[in-house]
Amino acid sequence: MIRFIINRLLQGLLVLFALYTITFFLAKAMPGEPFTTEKNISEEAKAYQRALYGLDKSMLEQYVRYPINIITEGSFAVSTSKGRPVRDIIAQSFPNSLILGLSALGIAICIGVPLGVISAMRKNSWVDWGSMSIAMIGICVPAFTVGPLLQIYIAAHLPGLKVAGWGSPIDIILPALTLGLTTAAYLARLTRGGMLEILSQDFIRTARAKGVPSNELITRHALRGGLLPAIAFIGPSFAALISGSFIVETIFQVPGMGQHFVNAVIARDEFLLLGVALFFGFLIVMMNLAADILTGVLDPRVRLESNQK
Amino acid sequence: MTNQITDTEAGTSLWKDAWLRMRKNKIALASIMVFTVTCFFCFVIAWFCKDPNQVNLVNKFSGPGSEHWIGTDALGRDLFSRILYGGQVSILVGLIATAVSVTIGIIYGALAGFFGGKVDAIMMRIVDTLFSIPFLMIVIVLQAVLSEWSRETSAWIVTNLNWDKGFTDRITNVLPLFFALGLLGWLTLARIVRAQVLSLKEREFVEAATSLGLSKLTVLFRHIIPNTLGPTVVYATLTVPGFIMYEATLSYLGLGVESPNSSWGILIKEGANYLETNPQLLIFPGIIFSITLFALNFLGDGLRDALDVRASKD
Amino acid sequence: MPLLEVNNLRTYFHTRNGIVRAVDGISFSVDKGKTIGIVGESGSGKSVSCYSLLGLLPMPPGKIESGEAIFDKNTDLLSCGEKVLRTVRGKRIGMIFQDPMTSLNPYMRIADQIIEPLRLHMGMDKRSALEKAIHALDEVGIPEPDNRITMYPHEFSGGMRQRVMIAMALITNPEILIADEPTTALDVTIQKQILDLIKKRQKELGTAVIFITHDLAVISEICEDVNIMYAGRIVEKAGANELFANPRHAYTRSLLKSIPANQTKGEKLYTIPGLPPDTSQIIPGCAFRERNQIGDQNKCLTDSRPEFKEIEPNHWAQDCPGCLS
Amino acid sequence: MMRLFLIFLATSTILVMNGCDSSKTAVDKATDDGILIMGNTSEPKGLDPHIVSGVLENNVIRALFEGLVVEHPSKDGVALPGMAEKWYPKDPQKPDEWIFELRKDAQWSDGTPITADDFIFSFRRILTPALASDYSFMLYYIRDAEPYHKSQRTYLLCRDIAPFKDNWNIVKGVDLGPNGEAEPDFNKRGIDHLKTEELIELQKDPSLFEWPENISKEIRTLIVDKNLEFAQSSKSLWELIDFGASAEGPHTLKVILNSPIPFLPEITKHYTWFPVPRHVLEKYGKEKVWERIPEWTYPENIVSNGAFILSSWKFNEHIEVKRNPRYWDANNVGINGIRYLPISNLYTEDRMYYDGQMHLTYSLAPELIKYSRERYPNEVRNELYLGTYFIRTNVTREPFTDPKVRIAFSKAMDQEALIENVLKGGQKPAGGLVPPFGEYEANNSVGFDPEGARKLLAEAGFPGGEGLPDIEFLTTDKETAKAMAEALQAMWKQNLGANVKIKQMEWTSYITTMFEKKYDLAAGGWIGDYLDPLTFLDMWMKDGGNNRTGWHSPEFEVLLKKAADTGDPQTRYRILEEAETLLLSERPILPLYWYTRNYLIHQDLKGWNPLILDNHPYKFLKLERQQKSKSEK
Amino acid sequence: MPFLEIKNIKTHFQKKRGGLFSRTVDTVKAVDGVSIAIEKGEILGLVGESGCGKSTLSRTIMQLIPPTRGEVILENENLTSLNAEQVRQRRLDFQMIFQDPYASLNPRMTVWSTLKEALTTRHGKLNHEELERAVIMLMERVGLDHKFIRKYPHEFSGGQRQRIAIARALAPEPKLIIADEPVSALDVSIQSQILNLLKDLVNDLGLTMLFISHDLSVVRYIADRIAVMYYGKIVETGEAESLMENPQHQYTKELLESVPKVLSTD
Repeated sequence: MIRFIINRLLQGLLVLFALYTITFFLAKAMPGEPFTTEKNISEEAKAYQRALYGLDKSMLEQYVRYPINIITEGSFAVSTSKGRPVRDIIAQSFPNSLILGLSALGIAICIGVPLGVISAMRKNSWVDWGSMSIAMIGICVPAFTVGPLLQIYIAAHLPGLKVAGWGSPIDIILPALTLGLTTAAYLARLTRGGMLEILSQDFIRTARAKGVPSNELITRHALRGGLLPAIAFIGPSFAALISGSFIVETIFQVPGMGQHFVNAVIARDEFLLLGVALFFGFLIVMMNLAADILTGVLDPRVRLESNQK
Repeated sequence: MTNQITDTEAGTSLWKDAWLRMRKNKIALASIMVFTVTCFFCFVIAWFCKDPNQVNLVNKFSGPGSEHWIGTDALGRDLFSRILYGGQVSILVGLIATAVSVTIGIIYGALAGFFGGKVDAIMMRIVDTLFSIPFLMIVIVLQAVLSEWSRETSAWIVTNLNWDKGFTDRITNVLPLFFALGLLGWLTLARIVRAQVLSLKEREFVEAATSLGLSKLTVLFRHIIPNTLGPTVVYATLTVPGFIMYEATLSYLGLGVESPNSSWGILIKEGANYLETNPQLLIFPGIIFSITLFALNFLGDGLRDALDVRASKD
Repeated sequence: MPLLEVNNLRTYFHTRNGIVRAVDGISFSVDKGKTIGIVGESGSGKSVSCYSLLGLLPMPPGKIESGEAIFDKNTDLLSCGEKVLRTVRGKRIGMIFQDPMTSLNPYMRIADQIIEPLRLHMGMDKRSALEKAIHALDEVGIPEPDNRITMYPHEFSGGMRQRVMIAMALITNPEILIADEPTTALDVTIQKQILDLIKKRQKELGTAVIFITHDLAVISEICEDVNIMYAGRIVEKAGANELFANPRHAYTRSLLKSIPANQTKGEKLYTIPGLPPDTSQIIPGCAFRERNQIGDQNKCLTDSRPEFKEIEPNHWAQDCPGCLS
Repeated sequence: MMRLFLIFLATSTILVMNGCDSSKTAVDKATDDGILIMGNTSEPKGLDPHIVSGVLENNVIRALFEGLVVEHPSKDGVALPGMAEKWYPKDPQKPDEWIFELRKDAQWSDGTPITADDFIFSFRRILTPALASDYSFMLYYIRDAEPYHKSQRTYLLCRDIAPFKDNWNIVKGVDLGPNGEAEPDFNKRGIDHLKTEELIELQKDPSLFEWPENISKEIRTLIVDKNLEFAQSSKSLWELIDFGASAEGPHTLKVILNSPIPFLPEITKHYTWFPVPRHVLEKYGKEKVWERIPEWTYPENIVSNGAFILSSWKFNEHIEVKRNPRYWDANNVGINGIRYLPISNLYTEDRMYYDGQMHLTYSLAPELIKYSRERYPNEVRNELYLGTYFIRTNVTREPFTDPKVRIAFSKAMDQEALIENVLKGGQKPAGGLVPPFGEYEANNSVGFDPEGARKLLAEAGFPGGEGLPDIEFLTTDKETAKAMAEALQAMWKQNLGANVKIKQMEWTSYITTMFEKKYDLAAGGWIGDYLDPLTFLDMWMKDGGNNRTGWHSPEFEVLLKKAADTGDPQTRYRILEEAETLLLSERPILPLYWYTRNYLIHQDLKGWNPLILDNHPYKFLKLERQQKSKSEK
Repeated sequence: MPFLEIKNIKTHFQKKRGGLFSRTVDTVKAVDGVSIAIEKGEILGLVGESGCGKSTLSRTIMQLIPPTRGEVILENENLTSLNAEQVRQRRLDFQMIFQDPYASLNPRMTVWSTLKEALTTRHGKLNHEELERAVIMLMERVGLDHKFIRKYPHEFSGGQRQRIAIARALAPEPKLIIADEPVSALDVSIQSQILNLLKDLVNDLGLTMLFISHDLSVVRYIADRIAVMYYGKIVETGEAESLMENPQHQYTKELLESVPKVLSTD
């Protein structure tokens, strides 16, 4: 087990390094530079700005320096567009994204899993049809439509709910709902598929032969196996959820991480970009690992190590 | 419950056979009908409609009427023909990008799963890596690289092949888009296919094929990949809406449909800004979009069932 | 009065390809403490009939068309409804299945699975249930039961899993144990152990056993009464000794003849030609006619299904002139 | 699973209930607390007045800091006393030397008094090249500010020495700074940047540097000697060479300009002229004051001199400022604080306003203007703003090399229809480049004239658009930009028969493409930095950083030079008007409209009057609960 | 010289976790030093319970799993010394029939395409008529009606499926057939059909066969000689009859005892 985790973490390091390399050179390949503005700025001033951020060094030196600084100083450099240490920016925005992402995931699970289970239990009935149609709507309707709809038709009429903003716990509901809806839809479909697969297995018949009532049949016997496909999906999508979403964040005014991916690219803020990309890569690596471990826990047949006694 | 084999020599190719099964699935048939009708409207009827780019600033936001069936948009353009013309782009983008990403995803995932071990570990870590690269950055780099390329290609085709300029421009204009979408869309699919292949390659028929002296790749492509089609088809239909919406984002960034041409994604995205004032600008494209995607989705489900030769057991 | 009496059970499947008459009017009964066997090829309806009794069939497409199954004098299992059935299943009628690899829940520890009937039907608390479960595992011959009970099914070998299944099915001391091909997936050596175990436990607990298999040899080892099923119906029924000594129906005789163990070396094995009939078609006459080589095919009934008759005392068979010897 | 779901439901219900306990909206509460809530589009790049360059940073900085003079709450171009009590040019006829008398009670928010030295320090800081300020050119009016900022050491050292005084025009053209591609180290770095040892070496062998030929030997020697002398003195240039700004006394600031500028007080309203607290910056190290230290602007560290002080700064969430008790005019400050919300989505901002969450929006989405006017007729503002939207033409590319084509394209744009139907914000059709304000007479040579446009195009050799190549119109990814581009595309097609292709790009790519002149037409605009036509006109000089069209004209530059030397405001305006007319007759840019600002303002907010630069002095604002009449909702 | 000679085959699995930095953790000795020789035209029965390594042995002989040690010599050629490509070409000479006819046929390939693929590997590209003739001939050979030619595996019963699998194994005209529990998943009546078929094929086509089963009675019927395998090793070999009548090894005796006896009529 421990060896497996160490092994995967080492692989994760390689992933991060590859990610760093690609992001670094892609960032350099983008047209323009961090100090491109419409303002009339002299070349001298730009040269000083470049020197300020070490961007006047050779490409190779820049490429090597960044990871070295991370390791030796824990520094992710200073954002060129926000004038702040990238570490601070991530440290401030990630908790918000985390809360939002967790809530979105919670909502997605609370909606998606029951929907999937119910439609699997009533396969090919109108309940199944209805649930899956709702799921399809969740997949079809993009966040930039759902968000304003919720703002105009829910938030504006429900006292207590705000159209946008961040601060009190109640502010999480609408953005989390918007963010979680698509995930819920995918989860519903995956859960349905997984449950149908499991419900057709022999051991379900065994359980029924033991006189297990149907709700327990679902919760005790079927759910664990039936959720496996959904869990495999949750891993990466969870990473995506807690890394934030540009659209949801801008619609609901959430101070999260997702907007940095967009804003940093548009501002050519390569340090912020590298910072958030590496952080996101780290999340992906951890989430995939967590999903694999969780699958191992839920499915005892998948063993992480062979001499596990 | 084995069937008595009937005397008819039914069944031919995999796809023909799938079609025979599909014909029994009423929902799938209805979906095909809906989708065909949508395509017919977008690709045929559209030519007989009003010019979708005819700006008439005076007549903006007009309601449904005899002149403009479902009204006009913010610049007074006929919404109906804009939806139809937009559909051309969106349907093509949805289908082609899906096809491209499915092809890459299947091959990549299958190779990773099939060879397993270190190859698999490396290939999957590459997927992890690509997963984390900011999407927008790739788009901007692609735009810088490809827009020049597409302009040159267009010019080359016009001078050397004597194609119609407007048409060529429209085609070469969206090519980078397909490229971008295909490049980014296959990651999840590769994971799904890989998982499938991992379990399929342990099956005895794979050993049987190997014993026949088939090469590894033949075994992979002839015996393993066709058996991953079911889940692949379902997932693929789920990705179509995503691609269509991506297209809208990409168009804003300069890849993809060139103004004033439009697409469903763009129409919906712009329509969402008129929620308070002119909701029909969102509602009409939204309805068409949803109906088409519903049809595609049920078609996907039907196709999965039809492709699953075992489903007709009992 | 027998413990369970099944009369004229019909179970049909309504599929896309028509109505499959999986079980087409069978009757049998089980007495307390006795073992009856149901033998037949795959598709003959032997398993379906037992699943029908406990309401384990997927419905739809399955549907019980007619019949009754009187359990313990007053409960008709076929009409009593899911609620009553649930108090019978796993408590008064236990069941074990063919494939111990797939019939145990791979996601649950053995302990959780085995105490489930106790928890559900006896209302036992977890600790005493666990104690009893360990004891039950011990009784079916699982070494170190207190240790192994915390494991998952995949950590057990096939034979061990089937032992667990038996322990689980018998833990509530049911009056009937239905064993659906319990040894088919096992090696011969293991098969013997399992058969011995079932016999032993049956003797100890006084449980009646309905034993379903396609293997005549197995039946001959364990059963007192044997029912031979073919195409959804019982074609012959007698005490085991009687049946093997004096098989009357052509199908029974063909089956016996095709067992390799009964074959003298070097001779060609006897083979029943063809395939079982398609039960989605209505069979007008004797269902075995097509494949009947041992009797006289030409004499088989073609216009009406042969009647099931007591042709000798306690020896019943389908009365088809072409099939009966 | 069910249980989990129920818990979730219960929690959310409780949360909703808690939110309901008051019928007051956020705005009502804020009004009662005297807190102004306003939209501010985005997270600022920082709050250091010397580093930032944007409007949204300006909005916060104006609350925290105060310059020499402050804006009048309702009149454009009028200065009220700020840090300076009195200000006047020494010679009103030739206003190239100004005196600012600072108030004696002015102090930083930590109690430290503010003196003329603070200003001198601040000017020097923003002009320090290593600080790399975006906006230092706002101080170039001060004598020697530009050479200081551009590190023209040689110039500063030698400008008063005899041989140079005469020959300076020759020497001035010589780049003594970094010398591009040249290989030897001396050339690469330039004489202005050489260190002591290098100068010694150069003194020994002056040929190490590739001198321009028109510089005589003795001058070469002199330059090297002066530089070496300076390098060895280990003093800073500021100490050795006098600079246009100086402290005549602790509370008297003298500013000498390059040329007479009657509107200097207007310029000093800009935040680049604001003082920053030296004593606070020095906490991070004596030498660090010349560098970028973002930390000093963090809430726990910042010290400022404005009506407000920073109280909370949550990244991407809000910035809050509160009353500064040590502000000299604290008694007259009308509100207790301001909360800035960085709302980048304009629809969200407007919806938040409708929902009663803010007093003031940064903008109003075009789609929502009509809707807002119907629902909130008294809360929609539409004001002229010192900005012009125009389209650049690339005069280095066919067909826009021909002014006739440029003017034809300009005349083919139906400005009124565009404003009426696409922009909807009551913008003014631009008659020229400089928006109308004060005494300056706006041009009116630009206008919609399809007939004239076609005629001109025909004259240029493209009758009916025939022969015109495909034209690429570069624009940004903003949604109004797209609609406008599509409308213009249709107009050019209809009125000229021109095939225009729209190329949308995200901001940096757009800027880069424009700078690289890889466009035919490019959407653009300019917001004035200060209240003078020059802010619109000087960018079209040959080397203007924002010219980007490839157009230049010696006559135009002569006129600008002439204006710069003119002290009389009226005469000066006439010269500038002439320059604008000249520019428009060539039409390298096609003016489209003059900006207006559309925004929503809550009735509770008083004292927010239209100002063309939109720099509202916060201290004059007041918040009073307004009983809403029933009919309004 | 025997037709097929297996010399001291050892197949050990090193259970390890996949990954870039993984190390060996555990060794399972599935086949642990097995030597068998089969004469041409002979049927050798290999008996043993599940998990004793008989399937691993068959796959090792088939070159599907590389042996840890030992040689497989087919007609004087050491298969283990060949490279992958040579093995691939040699494969046609030895074919395998698997236990589970449900799993060993590609569910997406019709009988036609399954057999076509098997035929073309030996004969290269054939024209349609030749192919059709060959396919029909194969189907008849294994007792399948050629009208089923376009059907999918799931449309057949277990016995028919096993026939298809046999037809596929025969298609490349192999010399050696390894049948790994070919009848244990089948009903008794079908079992006998398949056993007869296999026996006929061996006789008619002059094949050599390794017949693997856990059921002694089946092996006794079909095999000329029997080898008993136990925990990765061969514990006893002998002529079928003599081994059945006079088992030497304890395990063989146990196996014999376990076979349920049917009270027979004749």
